[in-house]
Parts: sequence; structure tokens; C-alpha cells
Amino acid sequence: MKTNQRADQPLLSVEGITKSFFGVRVLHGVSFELWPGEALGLVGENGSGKSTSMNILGGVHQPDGGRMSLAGQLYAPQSPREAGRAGIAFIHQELNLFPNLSIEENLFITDFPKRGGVPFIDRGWVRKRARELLAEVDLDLPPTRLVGNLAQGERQLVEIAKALHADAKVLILDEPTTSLTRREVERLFAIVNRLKSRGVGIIFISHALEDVMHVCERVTVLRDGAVVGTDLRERLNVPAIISMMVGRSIDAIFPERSTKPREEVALRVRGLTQRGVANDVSFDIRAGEVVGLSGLMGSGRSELARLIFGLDPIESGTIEVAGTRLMRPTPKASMAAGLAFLTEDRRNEGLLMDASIVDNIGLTFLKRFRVGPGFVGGKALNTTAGELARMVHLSTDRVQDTLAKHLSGGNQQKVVIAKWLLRRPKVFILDEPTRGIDVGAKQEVYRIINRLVEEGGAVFLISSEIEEVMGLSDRILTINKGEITGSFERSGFDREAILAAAMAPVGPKREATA
Amino acid sequence: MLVSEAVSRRAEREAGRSRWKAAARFILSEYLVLALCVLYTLVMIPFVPEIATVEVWQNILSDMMPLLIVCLGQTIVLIIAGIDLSVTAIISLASVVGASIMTQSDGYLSGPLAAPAAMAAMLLVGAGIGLLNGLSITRLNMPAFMVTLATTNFFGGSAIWYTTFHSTTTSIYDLPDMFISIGDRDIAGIPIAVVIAVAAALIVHGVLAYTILGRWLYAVGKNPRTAYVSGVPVRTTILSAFILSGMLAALASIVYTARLQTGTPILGERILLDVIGAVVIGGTSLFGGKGKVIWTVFGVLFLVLIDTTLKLLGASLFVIYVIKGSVILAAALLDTLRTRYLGVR
Amino acid sequence: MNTTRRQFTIGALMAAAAGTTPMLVQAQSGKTIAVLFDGLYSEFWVAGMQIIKDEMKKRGYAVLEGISDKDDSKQFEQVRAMIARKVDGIIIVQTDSKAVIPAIRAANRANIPMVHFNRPPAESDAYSVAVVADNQTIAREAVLHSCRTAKQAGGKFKAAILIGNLGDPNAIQRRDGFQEAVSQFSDTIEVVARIPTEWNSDKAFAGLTNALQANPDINFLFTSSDFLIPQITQALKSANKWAPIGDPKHVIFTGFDGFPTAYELMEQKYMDACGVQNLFFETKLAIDAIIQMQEGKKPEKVLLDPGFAITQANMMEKREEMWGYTLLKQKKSG
Amino acid sequence: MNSRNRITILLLQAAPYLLFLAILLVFGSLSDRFLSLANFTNIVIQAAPVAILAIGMTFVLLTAEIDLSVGAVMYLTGCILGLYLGGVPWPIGLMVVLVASALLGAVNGALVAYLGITSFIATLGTLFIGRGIAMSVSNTASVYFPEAITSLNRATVFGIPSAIVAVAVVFVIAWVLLQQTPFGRQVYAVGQDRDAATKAGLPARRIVFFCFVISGALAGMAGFVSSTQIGAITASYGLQAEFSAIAAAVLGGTSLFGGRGGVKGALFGALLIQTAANGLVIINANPYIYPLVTAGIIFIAVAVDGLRSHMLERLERRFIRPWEIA
Repeated sequence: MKTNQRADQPLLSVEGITKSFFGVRVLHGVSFELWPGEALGLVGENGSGKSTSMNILGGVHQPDGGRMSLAGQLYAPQSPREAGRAGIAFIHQELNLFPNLSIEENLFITDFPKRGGVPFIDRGWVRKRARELLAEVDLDLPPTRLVGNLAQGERQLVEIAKALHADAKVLILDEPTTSLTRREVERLFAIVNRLKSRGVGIIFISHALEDVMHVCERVTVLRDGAVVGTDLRERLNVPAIISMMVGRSIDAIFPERSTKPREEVALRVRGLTQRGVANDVSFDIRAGEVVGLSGLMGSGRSELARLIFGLDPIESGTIEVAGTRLMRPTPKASMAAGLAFLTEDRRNEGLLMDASIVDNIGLTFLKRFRVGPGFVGGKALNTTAGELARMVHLSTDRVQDTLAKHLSGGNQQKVVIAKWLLRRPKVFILDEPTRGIDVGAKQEVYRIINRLVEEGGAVFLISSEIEEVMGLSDRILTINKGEITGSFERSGFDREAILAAAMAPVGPKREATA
Repeated sequence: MLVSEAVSRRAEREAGRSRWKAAARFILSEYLVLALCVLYTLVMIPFVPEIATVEVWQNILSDMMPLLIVCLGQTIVLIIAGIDLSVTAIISLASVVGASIMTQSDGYLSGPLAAPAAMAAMLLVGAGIGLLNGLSITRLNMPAFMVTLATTNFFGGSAIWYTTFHSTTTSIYDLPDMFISIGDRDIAGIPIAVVIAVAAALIVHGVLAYTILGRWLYAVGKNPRTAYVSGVPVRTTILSAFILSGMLAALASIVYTARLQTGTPILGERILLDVIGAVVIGGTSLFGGKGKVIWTVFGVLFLVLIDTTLKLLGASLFVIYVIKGSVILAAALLDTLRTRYLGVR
Repeated sequence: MNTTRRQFTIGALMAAAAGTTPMLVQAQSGKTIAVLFDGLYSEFWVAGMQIIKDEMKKRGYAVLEGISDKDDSKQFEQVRAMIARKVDGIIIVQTDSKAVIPAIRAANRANIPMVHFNRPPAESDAYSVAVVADNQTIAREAVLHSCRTAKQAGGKFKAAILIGNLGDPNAIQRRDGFQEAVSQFSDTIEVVARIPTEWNSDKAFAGLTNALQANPDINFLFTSSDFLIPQITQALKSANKWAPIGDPKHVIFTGFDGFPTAYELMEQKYMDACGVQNLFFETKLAIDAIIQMQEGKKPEKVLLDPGFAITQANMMEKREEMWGYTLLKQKKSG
Repeated sequence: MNSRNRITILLLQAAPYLLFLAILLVFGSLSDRFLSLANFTNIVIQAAPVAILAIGMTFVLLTAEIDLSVGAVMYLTGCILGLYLGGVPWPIGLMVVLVASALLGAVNGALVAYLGITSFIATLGTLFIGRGIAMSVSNTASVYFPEAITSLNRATVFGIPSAIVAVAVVFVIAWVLLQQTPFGRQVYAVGQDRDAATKAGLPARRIVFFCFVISGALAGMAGFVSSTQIGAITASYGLQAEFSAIAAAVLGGTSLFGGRGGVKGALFGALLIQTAANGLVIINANPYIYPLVTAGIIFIAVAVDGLRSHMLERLERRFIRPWEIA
């Protein structure tokens, strides 16, 4: 194998990197090596430490301990720009391109070549160089095409071309295939292979294990902030990788629930379809039941929640809440029917950061405090908000004069939960309810969920932490590419099976991958 | 309410450490503008002794009133992070429409009902233009600035054209006494105009501070996404803000028209600077989510105070322009520093 | 920390700046008069304001000035401020003849004499004195001279008029004077363009340029004010119609007001006639009226400046009465 | 559905041109003088000052800012030119005007880019300060320009009227600056996403600052051209000029939110507005409807733009089932 007849030193070596956030250790000594001309697959569940490791490599964060070296030199980038200059290109899922500029302009935006003494862009040179770069990434487009007119996959290739222009030695691709069509994926692989042959090292982060197996010579599996194993592709297969990713469940403590799901259906979804987002999604949630939705990044988990809550339009399908059909779903109509929706984007959709706790909590149900013609009973609202704040164990009782932005992440999330509890929802859709909050706050959230269910509410729980979904749910649905790919009863919960279902191929028939 | 309380709270925490913290708290408080008004008045007394007379203060009060009414509407619109440039055209159009209805030389109506009907029509003009602005913004996805720029040109032009059908000159005169009395009569010693403005201010304050709509307005201004996800009828809220702004401009038009006893189509043409200036001086932010009636009252007071003293001194127009422009810049700079100061900690 | 100091400094500076500027304009004790114009948009107003101010100062008055920038509401506030300031008289130029009436009433109530300079208010029961030129007659006489010139030259003439702000009675009267004159010569002169200028030079320029485009054969022009002369000159030059009397391309041109530029054009034979308002006489009438009213007398409500038409024929004998010529002479000598 | 969307967007994109065509057809059928070369020359000459202003405004709008002070800059530099530079040869006069107006633009730029004041308020303040100073130096009286300047209006270069030459020169320079220099392309990047541009290492503040300088300088240039045309300026000179400029730029497809548009659009917008105004005169329309027609055109153009960006936004959304969309 090529990887065995390697050069005498690795291109990049990472040794014992540790990192803590707010006193919580997220990386417990991550080590791996990347050799010139190889692609290293980096896999692991959400929260296993992939992103943090890559952010450290890309200069976004600085490690607490350990060392890195790049081509034999000590490598300790203080900023993304420094990392870029050292030859590490990080291509994020959210691309950093200007859609209003052409391909070539995006390639050279920071360092346009000028023509001799005059300050004009040397268009001829730019065009020529852009063509070369585009040819290298196999993108047969005029360099003058606006990036805004490109498909997602094409934009990604432009980003790669940009990395090539910067003469990157190491290319980090973060979930590069999730938003690509199969043909675009094939093309990406061809380019990756070409780059390898030129000696570029590639770190390929993906949940799509088939893709990883297809393009990477070696695979490193991370779990709980540490490397569980690195091996050659030939010695691995998808089930083996999954079992390495999952390991044994550890210490998550999920409070017991005393009640069983009731008979009546709280939420009934039938044939929900929106082109490009969801396809023929049907399921029920009963009162007093927690249904978990498990899926990988880009599987359409959050998108499904948004469709149900009426934030995005739907083409066909029906939604019923406690027997009432939502005719034209909008947040207002959904709320009136008894739905509540905790968004994954707390900062931009969940809270008014510049408003007080009371104002945030009251927002969902001001009419409940209506006095006379449209007035708000301020005292009643304050009292109720105070009660809710105590119920969710908010750190402060100064609900009137504490701004949301001054709270910690966990407390912010409690405010979001409180504001929805104000409506006493029949069905509570929770999208990543514990993202970015500490362990104690997580426990509180779990407790609140249980209490809600015990009182007859239904919960639709979306989480990227499979532990959480398994610990809380009565039933688990798996989703991939906007389709439901599996359903598991509590008695039949099995991590590997669930993960396998979440990775089940969907969509148009995939070409056979050798 | 929110920001200032947070500020004073933060300042409280740090109080006692050094003297400048107390000064900072004061500068950041909403009473800064009021204090500046007092300071300014005291400074001016040696130069314009009349400033200490009751009559001048009556003038200041009366000059403030119509401007304050327009500014109340602008405050509401700025709270939702919009802007309403069309208030000037609304004032002008409402003025000539109202006058054309009630003028006693060949108006549409005569008798005791003429004046109330005319005033109702004026308010309707304001509400209608506000509705058009609001619908264009919420339904056609147009930026408030461009919408109201277009409507201000359109209805400003319409006002001038409209007048030609009702008068051989550019204004409409001979309004009923009942209407004119708004401009020059008192109720229990208080001019009617003041009563109207104070009532409008109290109502707007009530709406902003105590009603559901008020909370929706702030929520939409702070973050329309969050508001929408929380079930706030964002479009209706934006629509209401522009309708309210239009109606308040029309109400101001009633006071202006009554004061001049004449409907003229260029009535509001020159007051846009004063309107936006006064609201911004008061501390309302152009970025939305922040604004209070009392701030606007202080802002209007400050602007009118400057205006009045300069008038009393016979200062030329250009001095007035330069000073007003500088005051607005200073207020904006103060606000930027204030936000930065808040943002840093 | 620095920020806060800076904030304080800004506040202090603002107060200080506002506090010190007015010191320059502080008036001394004694009698005071307020001169409130709606703008100083042309030399007529600049000269009028200057003459009134000089004259009043000469007579021992302190003068307070105020410009409303065509905002009647603002002017009303200015009048009230002047009343509060207890001035001894107000000379005013309003924008709208009707909107000024509440201001007259307020002055009446405070017993402060008010004189309208050059623009009369609308009819009302309020008492004030207006000094006005006999616009209609002056315009008619000047245009009549041009009409006769046209008739003599023979052939058909296409006429254009630049009309002022329709809310200004003076503009209306000048338009009517023009109409009266040309209607007497309807066999020779046809009016093809009536250009509204709203007393705005940009609009006048664009309007005339477009009118010349639409009617390239315009050869008779009347402007309701001489302050538009630069724009007219430019428009005619661009249309290749700027030629002196005698040239076949010459446009018979009648002015109004009696500006220095008008005199120059007459001298250079580009302008045929000009209706002249007697500025010196009008300022004298206004000042006399104010003083009489202070003494308790009640002058006529309207004091007329008969004015006159200066033409190529009577230019030499009449020019001494033309304020524009006087100003020009002063400028040249000093 | 997708291709239908694209067609709708294309239609919406073409809407201003269709509007222009409609104006030409309507006025052309109402008057035979309208569709003549002489009249179009006339239109371009009259549109020249607004076109130059709009080109300057485009720079500022591209960075998602706004400049309300351009009319005041025109007036103030016009006063300087007429009052103090009467005797100098016009090229020197023009240079002084350009330098002075660029400095005024720099004040705006500093207030906005470095002191962080919202551009709307900052330039509203400088608008009044500028007008106040101009009124004080001119005593609000008319300011006359000497023959050396007013004769420029009739000057031609190879038979082309000077105003058209001025617009052409400004247009070409602005176009080259925006399209062919690193600065120009970075203006677009900053306007599209200031944070991303800063992250990418672009000097966003400096770029915004220079856009205000350019807007100021071109306001001076526009004032100079219009001075040669009207021969004298009064205190109402330049009032509302900022709105004409913004309207022209927006009509030509420049977004108020930055990053989209260009100087071609500004030129087109100015011509569209002037063509409508000219047509109304030619058909001898009631002068009172002029502002109504102009406002109506602006309204339609902005509404079309709003719908278009709404549709684009929907198309920009990321999909998880891309094969269903492509």
C-alpha cells in the first residue's frame, strides 16, 4: 500500500491534544498522524470531539496541552489566518464565499494580482490562473460565473480551488458530501484522489461512512474526546466502525418516569412532503409519550420540526394536533392548536437577547394576561413568569430586570423552555434542547421533560446525542435525507441498529461503489 | 425600560468604586437629555433673559406639541426598526384634504358637522397612507426607507395638485371657528393643542408600556425571527406601527392646520430633520427594539428649546442649521458610545 | 473610563457651543424691530433686507432677523417668539398669503405693529399694513412694450412665460398682467408655454429647456422674476437663441423686478423691457408705516408702489430710479 | 418549478428595462418630437448631474450605507466655486471643487466608518451643517458663475456636448474602479457580508471610508456640471438631490442592503427618471403630476426588486435532498 511506503516523516502529527471549555474537558489527549498524499477519515458521533480537534488544527481554538507539528516544524496557530498561511485549509460546511462575486474574484479577493505599476486587476493572469485552479478541481465553468449561481457542490469545489491557490498542504473537509448530489460526490472523490497524488494530505470528516470508506486510506474513530482506534481501510468495515463509534454507554443518568403513554394521539403526521426537504413523512405521537428523532448532520431532523411547526411551507401531507387538523400551518396556528417548538438556534430564533426574562417568557402567550382592551396585566405576568422561572430552576429570581443575554447558556435554555411551558403545550417539539449547556442544566431539562410527559404532554425530541434520545424516548424514529428510515420501541433500543438505520441509504438509487 | 434598568443595575454593582462611575450612570440614564435642557436654559439666561418668562415657556410648550405628536409616531416606527419618511407628506395632504372639506368658501360640508368630519377624514388619510406603507413593507418585501420615500414624494405631490382643485392659490382658508379653536383656545387655562398632544403621548405611552401590541412592537424590533417563532403576528405588528405613525402625523396636521388657520400642501415639507432629530436625540435607536415616549418628549423639548433661544436671539437660519446638525451628530455619537460601553461589558 | 470622560466632554461642549455663539448677536437695549423673511432667495430680498436693516439701525433700532425657509409654521413660531421678546414692530415676508393671518392676529393682540414687505396677506379682519408693488400694472406695461416691438417687427410670435409660485399673489398678478397685455395682441402673439417654476431656479431651467425642445420656435419670453435670468440665459444659449436685438435669432425678452443683471442685459440689448419694482421706495414705505403705527396712527392697509416699466426707449432717463442700476453703480464705484 | 422561478426572476430583473420601453412607447406615440436624437441628447444632458450623483451614491449603497449629504455638498462646493474661484481657469476651479467635496465626503466616511455612527444619522447631520455653512458664506443669495464656467455648457468635445462627456468620463472611471481594481471588488465583498470580509482579512472600514470620499467627490462633480448648466445657484439648490440619486441608483438595480448593483444601473436609473420627466413636458402634461409619476416609477421598481430578492432568498435555501431540486 501507498501508505506503507511513506515518506520518512508525517505531514502533520497531533500528539495528546487536550482542551476544556468552562472546566469541562472535551478532548482527553487526541493523537493522530497524517501522511503526505493520504486521506484520513475522521469519524465519531456528535460530541465525540471531531469539531474541537479540527478547530484547534484550523487555529480557531488553542489547545490546553499536547503538541502539533506540520512537516516537522512545531505548529501552534493563533488564528485561522495563521493556520491558512502555514498551509492548512479548512473547508467548513458553511462556505465562506461571496455569492455576489464571480468565481475568480472569490479566489483572489484578498490578493488580487495587479498589473505592473497600475492598480488594475491583471484580469488576464487572474483568468488564466483561475482556469488552472478550476481545472485542478475539475470544475468546467467559466471563471466569470457568479458564485451565487452555482450549485452547492460547485461552491465547495471553488473553496477547494481557493485552498489550492493558497498552496495548502493539508485540506480539512468537514461533512463535504451531505449537501451534494451523488454525481457531485463522485466528482469530489476524483478531485480528492488527484490531490492525494500531488502529496496533499486530506482529513475527511463525515458521518457518511460509505463515503469515508471509499476515499480514505485510513480511518480514525473518536469517542468522548479521545481516539478509540485508527486503522487501515482494508481492516475495517462499516459495522465495525459503528461499533467503535458507539462503544459502551457510560454514565448518562436519565430520570425514571412513572407514567406510560396514553392511548389518545397528540400529534399525527401523514405524508408530509416538501421537495428538497422531506419526503412522505408519517408518524404519531401519543399523549404522555416521548418520541425521539435520531439522524445525522444534514439528515433533515430540524427541517422536519420546522415543517411541522409551520415555519416552512409544506407541499402536501397533513398535520393533526389532538385531533384538530392544521389547515395552513403557521407558528401562530400551530401554537393555537397546542404545539410548542424549542428551536436549535437559541440566539437568533429562541430568545430576545436584549429583553428581560419576563418579556421573553411572556411573549408566547401575552393574551393570557389580557386585561380589558388589549392591556397586559403586568403583575400577573410577573408573578407567573416568576413561578415558571422557579419551576425550571432558573439561577436568578430577578426576572424583571435581568436581560437574557446576561444569562449562561443553560439558563437561557431554561428561559426558552419556560416560555413554552407558559402555553401548557399538548405537543412540545424540542430541537437540540441540551446543546451547549452544562451537565447540571441537562439534568434539569430532562427532569422538566419528564414532568411535562407525566402531566399528559407529548414530546418530540430531536437530539444529535443518541444517548439522550435513548435515555428519554419511549420510541425512536430515525431519519436520513428527509425520510423516516426506522422506528424502534424502547424495548428494542440498540445503538448500533439505530445508527445503522440513521445511515441507511435513501433517495435515488446510488451507483455501486466499489 | 430594559436597557436603562440593566445599565443602572450594572452601574449599581460597581458603585462606590470611584466617582466617575456615578457620572457614567447619569450620562447613560434617560434623564441626561432633560438635564441638558435644564443646563442649557441656565446657560442661556444671561443672553436671553426672556427664556425665564412664562410667555416664552408657553410658546415652547405650544411649539413642541405638534412636533411631539409626529415624533410619537416616528418613535413607534423606529422601535420596530423601521423608518417613516412619509410623515411630512401625510401632514401636508391631511391638511389640504381636511381644509377642502370644511372650508366655508365652497367646502364639501358645512354646518356643525363639517369640522369633526374633516378631522375624521384627515385621520383617515394618515391611516390610509400608513396602511399602504405597511402593506408594501410586509407583503411586497420592500425596505421601509424606499417605500416611505416613494410615498412621501407621491402624496406630497398629490397634496399640491389636490389644492389646485379647491383654491385658486396654494392654500385653503376660511376654516370653521370650531376647528380653529384647536389652535388658539384653552380648556381650563390649558391650550387645546397641549391637551391633544398630552393625551396622544399618554395613549402612546400606554400602548407601548402596558399593552400586548406594545410588547409585540418591542419584540419585533429586537428580533423579528424570534418574535415570529414565538407566535407574534409580525406583519400585523409592523402594519400597526405604520398606521399609528400615519394617524399621529395626521393628528399633528390637525394641530398645525388649526394653528395656521389654513390648509397648505407644503405644511410638513421642512420638518423631517426635526422629527428624526428629536427622536434620535431622545435616545431611540434606529436599529429597533429601543425607545420610549418620555425620551421622545425630552428630545423634542431639547430641540425646540434650542430653536426658541436661537429665534429669540435673531440668529440666522444657517446658524440654526449648523447647531441642530451638530446636536444630532453629538446625540448619535453619544448613543454609539453608549451602546459600545454596554456592549463591551 | 476614557469613554465616559469623552461623553461628559461632549455634553459640556454642546452646552458651551450653544451658549457662546449667540453672544455675537446679542442686541443692545432700546427699541427693537424684527425682520422676518421667508428666504433670501434672490438679490431683491437680500437688498431689501439689507436696506431695511441699515435704515432701522440708522434710526437707533436694534434689528432681529429670522428666516423661515418657506415654512409658514416656523414663521408663525418666529412671530410668537418676537412677540414674547416684546419687539416694537415686525416687518414680515410670508410664503402663503393666508397662513400668515394667525400671525397678524397674534401681533394685533400683543399690540405690535406688523408690516408686510412686498407680499400682501389675504383679506381678513386682522389689521396690518402691506407694502406692495402694483405688480399687475407694472407687468402689463412692460409686456405691452415688448408686444409693440413684436408687432413692429411683424410676423407671428410664439410666447412663453415663467410663472412664479402660485401661492404668491405677486406671482399671480404678474401672470395676469402678462395675460392682459398679450391678449391685446392675440393676432400677433400666441402663448405656447406656461412654465411653473415655484420660484425654483432648477425647475425653471429644466422647464424652459424642455419647452424650447417642444417648441423650438419660441421667440417671446416673459419671466415673472429677474432672479431666473442666469437660467434663462443658459437655456437660450443652449438652444442657440441667445442673440441681441436686431439679430433674427433674438427672443423678445421681458423681465420683472429690476435686478442689476436685468439692467446689464438691457444695456447689452438682450432684454427689451423690464417691469421695475421701486425697492427703495418700498423699504421707505415699510419703515415709515412701522413708525407711524408705533406712534398710534393707522395707515392704509395697502400701500402701493406704482413701479414702472423700463424699456429700451426710456432706459436712459428712467435708470436712475431702477434699484438694480443703483446697486450696480455702487458696486462699480466701491 | 425551479425553471419557472428562474424565468420569473429573469422577468423581474428585466422589469426596469420593460418600464423604460413602456415609457418610450407611450411618449413616443403621444408626441413625434419625443423620439428624436436632439431630444435624447437633451435628456442625457439634463440627466447628467443626477447620473453623476447616483454613480457616487452607488459606491456608498454597495457597502450597505447611505449618503444623505450629497445635495449639501453640491450646494457648498458650488458656493465655494462661485464666490471664491470666479477668476481662476475652470480646470483649477474643478480641481478645488473635487478636493473640497472629497474632504466633505471624508468627514462622512470618518463619522461612519471610524466613529461608528449610523450613516443615515451621520449624513443627515452633515447635510444640515453643510447647508448651514453654504448659506452663511453665500448669505443665501444667488451665487452666479462666471462666463468661463457657464460657457462650458455649450462646449463640445468632438461634437459631443460637455455634460455628456463629463458623465461618460465619470462613468468610465467609476466602472473601471468598481470592476477592474481590487478595491472595487472588495467593495462588493464588504457590502455583501462585512463580517465575512473582515474575517477574510479585508480592511472593511477603510473601504467604507473611501466609498464616502468617492460619493462626496462625485457630488462636487455633479454640482460643477449642473452649475455650468443653470449658471447660478440659490439656497434651494441641491435640496432633495440625495433622494433623486438614491432613487436613480435603486431603479438601476442597486440594493439598499449592499453588495448588489453597479454604476451601469445608476446611469440607467437617472436616464429613466429624466426620460419620464422630459416626456411629460413634451406632451405638455399637467405639471402637478410630475412628482406623482416619478414616485410611481420608483415605487414599482422597488416593489419589483423586493419580490425578486424574496424569490432569490428562497432559491438560496440549502436543501437536504438536492437531487429533487437540481
